[in-house]
Amino acid sequence: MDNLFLIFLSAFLVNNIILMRFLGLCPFFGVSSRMETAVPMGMSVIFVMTLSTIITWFLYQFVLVPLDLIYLRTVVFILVIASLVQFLELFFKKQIPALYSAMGIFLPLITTNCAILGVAFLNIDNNFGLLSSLVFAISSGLGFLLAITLIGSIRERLENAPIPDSLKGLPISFIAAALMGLAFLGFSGFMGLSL
Amino acid sequence: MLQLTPAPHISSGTNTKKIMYSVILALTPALIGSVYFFGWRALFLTILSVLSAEVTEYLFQKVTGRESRISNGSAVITGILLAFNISVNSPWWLPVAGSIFAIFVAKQVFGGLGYNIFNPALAGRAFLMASWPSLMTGRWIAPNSGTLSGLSSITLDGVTQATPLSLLKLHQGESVIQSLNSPGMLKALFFGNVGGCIGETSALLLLIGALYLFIKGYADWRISVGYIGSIFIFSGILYLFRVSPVNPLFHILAGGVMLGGLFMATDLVTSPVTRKGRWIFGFGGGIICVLIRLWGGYPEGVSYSILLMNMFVPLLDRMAPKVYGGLK
Amino acid sequence: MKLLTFRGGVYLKGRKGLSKSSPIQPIELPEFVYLPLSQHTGSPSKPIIKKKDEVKVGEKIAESGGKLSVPLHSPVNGVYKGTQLYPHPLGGMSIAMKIHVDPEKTEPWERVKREVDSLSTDEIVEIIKECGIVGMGGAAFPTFFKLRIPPDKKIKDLIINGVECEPYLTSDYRLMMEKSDDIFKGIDIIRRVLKPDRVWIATESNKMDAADNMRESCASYPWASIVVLPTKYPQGSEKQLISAITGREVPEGGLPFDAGAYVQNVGTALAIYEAVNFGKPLYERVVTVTGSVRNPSNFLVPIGTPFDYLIEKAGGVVGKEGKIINGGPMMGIAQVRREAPVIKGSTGILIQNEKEVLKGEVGPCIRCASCVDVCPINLLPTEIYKVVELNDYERAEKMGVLSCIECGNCSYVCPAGIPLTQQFKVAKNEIQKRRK
Amino acid sequence: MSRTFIDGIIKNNLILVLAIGLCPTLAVTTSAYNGLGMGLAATFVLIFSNLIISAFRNIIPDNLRIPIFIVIIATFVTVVDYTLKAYVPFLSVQLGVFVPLIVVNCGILGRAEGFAYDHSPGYALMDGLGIGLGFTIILFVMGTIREILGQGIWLKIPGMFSGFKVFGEAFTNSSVILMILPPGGFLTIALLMGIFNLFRRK
Repeated sequence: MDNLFLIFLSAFLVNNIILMRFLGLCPFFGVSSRMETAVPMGMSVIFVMTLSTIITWFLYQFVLVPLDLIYLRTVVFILVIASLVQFLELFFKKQIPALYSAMGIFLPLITTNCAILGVAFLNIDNNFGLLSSLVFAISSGLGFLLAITLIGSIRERLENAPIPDSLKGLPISFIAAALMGLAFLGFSGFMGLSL
Repeated sequence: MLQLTPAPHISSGTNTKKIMYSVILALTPALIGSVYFFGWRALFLTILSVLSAEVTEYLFQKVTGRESRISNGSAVITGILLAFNISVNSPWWLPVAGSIFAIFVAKQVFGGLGYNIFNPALAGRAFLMASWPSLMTGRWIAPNSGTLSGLSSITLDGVTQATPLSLLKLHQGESVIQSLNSPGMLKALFFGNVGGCIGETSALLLLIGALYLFIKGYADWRISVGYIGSIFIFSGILYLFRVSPVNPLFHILAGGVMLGGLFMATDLVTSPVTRKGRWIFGFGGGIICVLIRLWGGYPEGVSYSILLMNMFVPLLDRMAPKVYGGLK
Repeated sequence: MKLLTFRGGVYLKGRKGLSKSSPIQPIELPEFVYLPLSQHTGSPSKPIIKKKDEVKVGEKIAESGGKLSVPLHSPVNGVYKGTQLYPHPLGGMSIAMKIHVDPEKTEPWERVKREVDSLSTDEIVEIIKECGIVGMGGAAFPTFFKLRIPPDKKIKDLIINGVECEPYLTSDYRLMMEKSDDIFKGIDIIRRVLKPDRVWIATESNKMDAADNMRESCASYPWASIVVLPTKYPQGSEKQLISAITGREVPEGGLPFDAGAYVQNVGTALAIYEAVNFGKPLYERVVTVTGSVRNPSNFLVPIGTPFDYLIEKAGGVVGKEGKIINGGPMMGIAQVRREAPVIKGSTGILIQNEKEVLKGEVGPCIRCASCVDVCPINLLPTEIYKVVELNDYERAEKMGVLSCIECGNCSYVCPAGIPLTQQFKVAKNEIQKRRK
Repeated sequence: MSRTFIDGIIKNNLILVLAIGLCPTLAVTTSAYNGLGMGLAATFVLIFSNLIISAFRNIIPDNLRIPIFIVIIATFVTVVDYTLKAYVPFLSVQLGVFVPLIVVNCGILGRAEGFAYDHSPGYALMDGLGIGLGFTIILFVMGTIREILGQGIWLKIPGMFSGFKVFGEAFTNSSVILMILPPGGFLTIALLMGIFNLFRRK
């Protein structure tokens, strides 16, 4: 599976990272109650996901594999991602305050966003080359942005809906996500891509 | 005692109930047609579907202690539309399950009428598609060609026949494609004398109903024109470039394009409120529909295309038109 | 030819037939008249007479109370009874001057004879101020103030508003039928003050005979043209009228002169004529009393006459009394007390019997977007309503709620019966309050 | 100490109350067996990381604690990952990437930081057990609901047991497939959370 277009379609729509793969749900539901937070979160994820994919891919192919240390990948990857996020936070704060104010509060949350680590793992599990990994990371990130933007706007519209009390908040967001997933099922089988 | 409600002191006289019952009336020609083409079982399944929808709505409102609004007719529309989206050859419990899902999961938990994000009937159909794909796509029968013989029996027999769209998906060679492009096929599609879901086959009867709604102003023609028009244009371009084997007329007449484009995309609650938004909504849905039909995993893309566009409605509603005099 | 109209709007049943053919008739004087000190936009007037003073028709009884304010004149001959709290037709109670009418004394106001052509614009504006003239289409904005255009603004279009788009009301219509020559003389005075490029007299297609009548008078005024607009509500609103005729829009927070336009009601033009030519202060006006009354009529009414007295004069209520509305059915204000008085801005009194009063049942919004289609300001009422319901006034302001002209169209068409207009009024008040 | 245990199951329930660790909860609960497997794997990591962190809490430098926690957790995750691969390869494939992803389950790091770091090993153990059990129960219940509705069977263990046909043969043949598809996961957790909220309010 090295057709870049198919990788894009699969990661962006057919196997949408949130709605179909269930990666990154905590930030997805955590910060999507308003559009003002949902969109920057999505942007931050794309950014970090792409960077971390490049770093982990090189680390894996040129350090872990040659040294026969594959079993250390979990430890190494999570440390790399955690320090990358730390570094970005400091870097933005000092150098690009505008970006910091846009993404700043979301960066720490991203460390524990399993979508980032998950994509790093999936790249390896799928034996992706660097280019495929990059496309996969960016399109997964875009898929995240799409899903979080949509749910953000939907949740804003539900703000004054007379939803039964016990379903208010997270449960109704889950149901909305379920129906979004139902709609996304329309893409399954698209150009032969399956779930 | 003088009464003190705020201005304005007169109203246009239109109310929710009137709108809903007009939609039901507009669906009636297609319902009658379905009985004519597929026999009494079409009516039986529709009634079952409507009853399940109404009962679900009633029970939900009862259990959650809300004011009962079942008489406003919105659940009836959902019931009819859901039944219109299944084969006449379906087991009786299929429309029941679909309607319960539609009303409960897609509508009532969101706060009921006016607050649902997705068209309930379409969500119900997508639920059925995901859960019982073989019942939803593999059980087509040929219409009784208006011999009225179907009227007497509520049976599951009948000549099984693939729908024109499934023939297209199967791609069974040049002769099949030729027959799909033939004027005879287009005529059959226009009048409804083909296999398919209960209420979707007759473009003519659906158009009659929709025209009534357009004139009444209870459905926006912009959505329908945007949706059906974009399918026509997009599939037409693909036909010219020989990407699509069938002509654009086939595309807009076959399957659920008329039912979806005229009645489900125009659902007031789940479509955008601005004119610009409505054009985009219709246009986007049409493109997605053609993409799914030609490249997707399903023969038909109408219901998914509209559901997918439903998701974008809250975003489209943010595109406010320019306010008079501009805003500071 | 381009259709002259504005965006949005609704086609309403005019219902003007009820009172259309009733000529303007003077009424017998009531026993008392009540003159609220606040009859216009701006600060209230200040009484200048003492209790038990005798007053004459047209005599100044209260002076202008500030920069944006006008004096008040007695509409009758009688005795001043002092001030008291009295129902105000725009809601609530306010301080009003009470005058006991002396039915014996019938002499009219003292006419002065002026050489109008020799007056300077400043003198004209001063006379208009001293005669207490305000916009008579309902807004009651002091006319002298409106006439003072900043020197850097140029009025291209002077529009005389004879649209009267509110259903039922016929006072402007009757004026155009009966006083067209005098109205034109008033317009001429306004024209002398503003020096516009063009003068338009605007009316709607449901008042063709009035338009014809005006056109006859217009023959001697080559600078003016009559425009008959397609009947649509709220065409009589300044902003809508300006964009219908000139195609220009008044910028948000701006005034008509920012769009190079100036709008004045026909009734005000007439009042200006009478004030400038004869020194007649604004103490009486034409009021349509209509709806569920036995004889719907157009009366020439002294300011301060209680509504119930006028309803009696129109033959009383048909059926069980439901609502008494100051103004038309779209923007008028339902009265708490039937004895509220006519003020300078009262265009009509509409009576609804019990059966005509709306039930006020509210259902959930079904997003039909009728409100979006009819909004003349291009707002998204259904979306704004949602954020107002959440008390999120900041967002409501961003969505343009302050531009709302409260025409009532959204509420009128809403199939769910949601009181959109009312909510926007509340939101606007709230936003203004927070600004202070 | 038993209080800590009970709190871990109910008051601090990772999913229903704190809504953390949602990804594996939704992704792997297509069957009761998978849910149970995932729950136990996470519980193992929780207990041991809690224990170790608690035991060494006095020598872990404050400013370096987070990376150290992560390394400890990641170590146990790797142990679990390889153990599953070796002994229950089929389950390991089913759980896929979600086993190594236990490392970013904010619940585990959260307990390390919020509980184990300032409690004695005994309490930390009970907390790990309680939280782990609460997590496992939910995953098992979710798996049960989705498996029964979605496949018409219960407790199927690949290669060992073909599962109970709870509602009979006819239902098994026309089960609600949606429930084992991704949207079914969202629906099930919404349902559980709704019911939980209903009782919590009372």
